[in-house]
Amino acid sequence: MKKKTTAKILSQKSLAPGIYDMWLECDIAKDASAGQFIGVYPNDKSTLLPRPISICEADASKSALRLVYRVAGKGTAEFSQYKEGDGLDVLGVLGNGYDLSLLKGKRVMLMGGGIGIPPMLELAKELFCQNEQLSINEKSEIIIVVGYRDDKTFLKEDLEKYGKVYIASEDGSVGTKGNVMNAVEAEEIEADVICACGPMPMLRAIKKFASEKNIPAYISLEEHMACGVGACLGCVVKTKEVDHHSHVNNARICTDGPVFLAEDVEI
Amino acid sequence: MKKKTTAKILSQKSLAPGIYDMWLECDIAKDASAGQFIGVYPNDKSTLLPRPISICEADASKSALRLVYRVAGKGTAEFSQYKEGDGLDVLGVLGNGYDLSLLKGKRVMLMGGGIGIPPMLELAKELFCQNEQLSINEKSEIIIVVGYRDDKTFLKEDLEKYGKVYIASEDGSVGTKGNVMNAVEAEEIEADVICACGPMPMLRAIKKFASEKNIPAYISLEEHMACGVGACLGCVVKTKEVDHHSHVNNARICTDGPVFLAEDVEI
Amino acid sequence: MKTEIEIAGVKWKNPVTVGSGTFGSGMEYDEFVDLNKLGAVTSKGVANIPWPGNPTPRVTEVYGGMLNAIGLQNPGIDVFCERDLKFLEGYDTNVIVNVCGKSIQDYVDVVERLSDEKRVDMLEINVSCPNVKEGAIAFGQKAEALTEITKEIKKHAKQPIIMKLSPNVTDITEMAKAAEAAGADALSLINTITGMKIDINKKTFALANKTGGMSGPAIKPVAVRMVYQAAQAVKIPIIGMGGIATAEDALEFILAGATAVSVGAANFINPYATIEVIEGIEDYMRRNKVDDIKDLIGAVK
Amino acid sequence: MKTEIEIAGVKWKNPVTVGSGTFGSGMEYDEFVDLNKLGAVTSKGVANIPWPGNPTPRVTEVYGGMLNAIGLQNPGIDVFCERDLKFLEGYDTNVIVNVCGKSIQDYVDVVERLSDEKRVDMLEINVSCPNVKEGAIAFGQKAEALTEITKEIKKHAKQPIIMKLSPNVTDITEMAKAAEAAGADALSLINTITGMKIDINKKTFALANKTGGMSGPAIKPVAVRMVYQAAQAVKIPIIGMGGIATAEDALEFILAGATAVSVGAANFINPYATIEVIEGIEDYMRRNKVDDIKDLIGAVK
Repeated sequence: MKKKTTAKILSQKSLAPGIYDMWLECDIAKDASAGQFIGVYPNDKSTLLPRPISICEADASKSALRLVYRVAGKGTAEFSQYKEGDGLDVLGVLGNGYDLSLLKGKRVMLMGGGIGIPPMLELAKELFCQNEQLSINEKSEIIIVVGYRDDKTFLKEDLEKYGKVYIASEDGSVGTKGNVMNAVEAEEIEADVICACGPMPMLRAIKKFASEKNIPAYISLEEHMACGVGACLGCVVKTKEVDHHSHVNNARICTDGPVFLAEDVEI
Repeated sequence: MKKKTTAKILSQKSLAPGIYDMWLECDIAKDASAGQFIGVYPNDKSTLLPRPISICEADASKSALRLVYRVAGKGTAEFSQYKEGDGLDVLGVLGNGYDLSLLKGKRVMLMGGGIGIPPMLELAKELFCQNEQLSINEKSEIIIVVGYRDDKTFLKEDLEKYGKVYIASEDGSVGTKGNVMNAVEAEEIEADVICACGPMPMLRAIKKFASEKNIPAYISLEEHMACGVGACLGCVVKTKEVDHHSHVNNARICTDGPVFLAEDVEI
Repeated sequence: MKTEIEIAGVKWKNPVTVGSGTFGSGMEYDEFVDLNKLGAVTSKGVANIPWPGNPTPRVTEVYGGMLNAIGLQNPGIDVFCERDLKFLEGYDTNVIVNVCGKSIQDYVDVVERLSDEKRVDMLEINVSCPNVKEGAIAFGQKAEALTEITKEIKKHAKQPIIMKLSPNVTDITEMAKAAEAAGADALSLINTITGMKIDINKKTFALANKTGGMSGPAIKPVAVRMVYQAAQAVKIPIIGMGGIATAEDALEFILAGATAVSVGAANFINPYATIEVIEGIEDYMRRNKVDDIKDLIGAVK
Repeated sequence: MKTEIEIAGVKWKNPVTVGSGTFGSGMEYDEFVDLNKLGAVTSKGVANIPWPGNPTPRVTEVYGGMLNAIGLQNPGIDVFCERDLKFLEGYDTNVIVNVCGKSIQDYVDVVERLSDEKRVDMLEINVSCPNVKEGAIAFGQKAEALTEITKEIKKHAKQPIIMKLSPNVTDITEMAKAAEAAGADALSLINTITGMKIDINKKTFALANKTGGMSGPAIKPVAVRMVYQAAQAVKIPIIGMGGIATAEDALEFILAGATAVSVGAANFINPYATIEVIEGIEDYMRRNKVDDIKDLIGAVK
């Protein structure tokens, strides 16, 4: 069940310039899975709306959530100032994540670009854990392709625990020069299914790539949000088919997504 | 020179329910004297205007100001949460205080009611120190009359260092039952001049008393303020004579006051 | 202690409802609050046919509030009746359906379609959405147009009608009086105030629609003023709204003359806001020994 | 890097002035900021005779801003010329005198009295103060009245006239066009938005005047929208204001179409706000390689 609650910050550190890594203690952690997000409320009374931040890791046993986020405005700048022991109001868990059952026995390519990388960690971990429970031919093969601006390859070591990691960097300082698609091409990576999160141009390229290869791509979308729970209709995406809720080809990213099958949405 | 600056909180404690005692380190302390005030800015971005708070003590040698204030709204509630080491933006020093030269050789009655008591402490201290420099017949006699709600007689011990203290309490638990005027009557206190700060009904009673006794009363007024520096004309008081600034019998409490000769203002 | 109020013959258990468009039809907030506790649920605007709304970005944050330009996206009255009204059947609260349209006939179509729906207790007529270009807002900004549409809807409506007024007018009392004279059973105000935000780095508008309707605590003083002015000008009841986030905010509107209040954008900031407002009003009444909330309506001196 | 702008033939070293009534005539802020650095100092409103203003409380805080109902207290034009203009003589900045009145003749008296004052560079005509009951606001809320007073003042004014518009109107473009057609040299907007606050514990109005003009960051989106709409509607330059506290705020107005901007209530919150806005605009221009600030005016796409 969704709720608004006060989380306690267990730790926070900077992973790269402008990128922060925060662990929160909150009981909603037990409901969290890969691809979902929470709303985080600034305390600054001039900035009232919750900030949607994707879940980088969820640890149900410790009631803990890990958020890795970029400082992009006043809200995230405020969050980055908090320290162990501080409280922070959160709303969650929100949205529908990746459906792991669809990935069984597949060669799964996880693609993350920039601040789209963090949700790929929870997904890689969940796939890895799912594999433990599965027979050999039901296991997923986990291939991870991540794109950075430069050599500040945050979360790389965490990702390597769960699969083979390929890297692209915009300035060419690490891995393939360019973006994740350049890395796929250079490394000749093949996959049966793609799970991706990142900036819109990357998602568009992935949609095109998946369509050409005739494989499914599950992509996580972003949009300005207000309520986060599907009421305000602020964060919609055009859909190919009339969706069950809006009846006007406008799916709600916060509630019907944020993860969509690429071919279902017009981006 | 007035300025806006960030003060460091040296200490804060509660003196009575809802009454807080805060020492601030800030370089404007050296300019502060009895009857003046500073503007204190909340950090809460929904409450933007500085809160006028009177100076309870100023210690130029330590660049320290003491504020004793009552929690009356969101701003003061916020201030009361701060602890040693926290920063707080202040604007000051503001207003004109009590003119000590007018009190030389006089039997001075300092009257404070409720949260009007704190400025009487700095005034008592300054009079006491002025006495040290003066010949016997130029010294002021310091009589202090303070009115509380109940037996939470905050600042009483501090005041006793500088003069004889008479107490009134609304519930009669300490001193004379009633207000400061009841105490003056009960104790048959005589004075040559009055300096007072407190709620409007008390100031009105003092104005009347002083007029009957034909003695001067210097009273410190309060009003809703915006700028604190005399620009916005928010905090005016009707004056008997046309004042030099407004030319319409409206003196600015923040700048022309807050201390006025009672007979000059219509309250 | 009585918190019941009555508007146009409809009894509310308490004076608290929600701003249209901030609460869906209650479904999305059902897991946060018990809808049975609300005085009324006010639905998102519904038109005779499905509306796609505006392109994104549709929402953006501003100091103490937000701008929205959803453009009244809605699934149309048929889906609304089948799905939303059916969902609300199980709840013991009033249902106010917010009706939108681009022409008088659009509104009349919806109002007639709802006339036999037992679950609908009141109709709120949205003539003041600033984000739809086709002219609906004109009904809310010109007294003659407001008179005409109010009269026409009143002819066809089986339920009491609440005219929702725009704050983007020179004189709210003129609009309030026009609606009252044309037969409105109640008024609700204010709708959002038209605003704009510019991204100085991209040199673009923050919203695809350029302008959006402003809501949130920042607009409360304007809303309280207009509710007070309208309450002085008309005799029909007023549902006050605009920046209500707490019971204290709600009480300001009631003292200004509102019979009921709506919690709007505050739902996005605190999904429990409605219930907290209801409980806070009760606390205030208890503390101040107010036996009947009616004694507070318009009680400012 | 050029920050100079020109309005009606008057050159400003930069586009930043102050909102009338928030800065006195500069005297009170002289110890915080170097007045020589401002594009212009805009005085508090001055009438033909001294005005006592409204009773207190005259100011109160609201979410993200404040309400004021000073009621244009001023010492009258004679004292103003002798004291305020004399004070400003020593400064290298433009002087804009804000003129108020209760009748057209009142305004004309002040304008004529100032016609030979060399220290006065421009006149701002306040037809939009919401806190004076005598009708001045009517000039700012009815296009015909605005046309009449603008024409009459233009006949007598030696300096360029800036008409200061009220936001409390249905259509700001109608007012902007009326002022332009009647001969206004420039416009300034927005004046404050009429608001109200109620003390729920005392059940009284927070201001003695009941209503007050709202200013502060909370009103910025409404102001930006109106400046954009006005800039689309007229060719004369616009001085934009309403909630400007930072350079980022000022740049929003400039991109929306303002040639200059005023820092208003922000002076009360941060007495250094004007200088910080000027320096922040320069920083932005440097960072974004903008050689001439004129390239930013109305540049939103």
